[in-house]
Amino acid sequence: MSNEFLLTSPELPSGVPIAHVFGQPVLEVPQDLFIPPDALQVILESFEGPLDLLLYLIRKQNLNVLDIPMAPITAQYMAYIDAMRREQFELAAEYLLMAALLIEIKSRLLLPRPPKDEEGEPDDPRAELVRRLLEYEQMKLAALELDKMPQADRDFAWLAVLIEQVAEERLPEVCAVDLRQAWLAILSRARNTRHHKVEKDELSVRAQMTWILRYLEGREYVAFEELFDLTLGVPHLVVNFIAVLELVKEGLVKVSQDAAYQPIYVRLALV
Amino acid sequence: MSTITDLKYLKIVLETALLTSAEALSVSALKKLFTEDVKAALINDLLAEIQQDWRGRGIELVKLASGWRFRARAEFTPYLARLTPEKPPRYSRAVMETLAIVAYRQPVTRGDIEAIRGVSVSTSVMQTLLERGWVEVIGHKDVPGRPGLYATTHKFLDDLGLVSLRDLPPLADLGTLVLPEVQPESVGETDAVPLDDEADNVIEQER
Amino acid sequence: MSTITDLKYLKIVLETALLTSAEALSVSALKKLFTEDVKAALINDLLAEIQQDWRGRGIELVKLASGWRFRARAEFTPYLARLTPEKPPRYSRAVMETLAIVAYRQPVTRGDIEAIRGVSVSTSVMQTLLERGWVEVIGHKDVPGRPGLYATTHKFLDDLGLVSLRDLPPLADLGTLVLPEVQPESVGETDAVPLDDEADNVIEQER
Repeated sequence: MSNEFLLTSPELPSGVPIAHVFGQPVLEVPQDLFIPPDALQVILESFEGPLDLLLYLIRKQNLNVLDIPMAPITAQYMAYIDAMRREQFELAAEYLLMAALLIEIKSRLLLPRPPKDEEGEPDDPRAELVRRLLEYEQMKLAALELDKMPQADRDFAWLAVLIEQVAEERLPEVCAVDLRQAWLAILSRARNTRHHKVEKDELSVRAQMTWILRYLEGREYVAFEELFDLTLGVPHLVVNFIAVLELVKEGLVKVSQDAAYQPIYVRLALV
Repeated sequence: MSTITDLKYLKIVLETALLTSAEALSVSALKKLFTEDVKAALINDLLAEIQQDWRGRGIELVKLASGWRFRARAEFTPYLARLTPEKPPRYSRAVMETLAIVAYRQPVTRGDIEAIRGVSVSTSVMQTLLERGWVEVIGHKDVPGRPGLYATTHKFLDDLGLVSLRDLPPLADLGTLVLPEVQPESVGETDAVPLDDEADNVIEQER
Repeated sequence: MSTITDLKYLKIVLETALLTSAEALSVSALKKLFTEDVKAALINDLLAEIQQDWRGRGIELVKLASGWRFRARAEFTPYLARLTPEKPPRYSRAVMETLAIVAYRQPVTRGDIEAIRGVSVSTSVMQTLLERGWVEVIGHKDVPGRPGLYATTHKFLDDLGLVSLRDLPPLADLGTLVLPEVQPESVGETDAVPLDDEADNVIEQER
């Protein structure tokens, strides 16, 4: 089972750190507010949303979901939200919405009980929240069960016996989204996923690096200006310039200038 | 050479088709192997025999949602993983919870999923499940905006080795889910959550 | 369960690997199935035995230029042709991952690709992409060994229906979709380079 699932699992064994902050294991989400900012980020990221956070608070204290003590739970929830806002973390709107809902329920509980409905059941303002918490928890557990099931390719292999093609050989077809799927698998295997994040801007730089290398191939020295097509606009010039710098950094091209104000030349580092 | 009336030969043809097929084969697909009319009952008998023949070997013949297919026994995965370390990724909770909701509550709109999870569902999560071929849009809900209705595919069941949605792990009973260890005088209040019946109904509808 | 010293079990592992592999496997590749040192002579003996076992069946174990592979006997291809029209073949995960890295991280050396994938890149994988005309060497890096720099071609863009590399699907928030693979053996050395020993060796040899 993955660490991330363990993070918020109700059966979290004591002694298993939920996070590491400055190298120190954090064994449980602190109840007071002395939460180091870095830990807050980790804590926030480890919850799938306000329902998940609420469930955690309830389960951790072994409270009865059907009879949630609204005052303390609301106070704890608000403490998290306040701390996160104080650290100016981008907080999803859903967290704030939940805060409003909790306060509303709490205040309704303080009011005199409304008259009973037709069936004689008292109208508990918590009922809808309880229903949502339970429904979410049910799906959360179901997701865990699904993840445990053997999956094709991940946990078992299909057969791949060759049939010799009599007709002409068909080449595999690939579409762009297949590349995205391939990248997902690479990410999953890489220990530091952030390292391999590729942004769109970065991609245009990489594409331009390839263009420059192709352009320089077979030419000895190319004037720096020759690499820049002024008609393509400022964004392109910037990307192109960054591409040259990146190529220099990676040792793929050499840039030289004999003296100040002399022409600048670019050539392949390796001819 | 043997003729098709020869049962042993017929069985070899079936086995060969299953060994070489890149997808699960239904009995009606298997019937197409032969120009003669081979009865489904006979094919089923032979499939059972083939399944029996492979007991205790490295591969097994399994029945899936879209038909029969050979696969390597899970026991051998550690060996095979040394040859091909590339595997599909392990999905995050966001992806798996979305998948679970589609699987157990289908057909659902993205709005339904968001209502259950309590957070917005990013496009990339849905895209990942669609691209993996586990989830598909099977229609549109007749409400403003006509949101797509998502359901799981045969491939999802095949890839999890299941014949039908009924084989999914049963949902935790909401009643037992909530009872804290030290329990309760508040049994009367459980009426506030009539959800377990509802969950049963959803599965029933799928049958 | 049997141990690897059990010859019968060893044979089943070999057979299962050959049945599930999408490409021919050389004896040296087959050796990698086992953490123990299994001699090539023994593997060859067992391959001969497996070949013998499959006599008279629908598929046969053959030795091709690149290694051993199971394939359907020619005698049965007329039957197999009657099945649903075959789907276009697919590239192995190794090929797709390599292509994705060249597309998104170009220009890259083979060493770069291996560092990102965390496993070695076999020559046949690069060969497949070069022969397809999707990837080319556009220069060499000025480091010892002068490794080639790979980039994608115009043909790659054309065949995928893209105008420029900027049209590739963005990878921006993929990190939230997957979990790191569980690596039970590597407790306490999480900061180590993501290459396993085997991949290290391959890279070393190539430089």
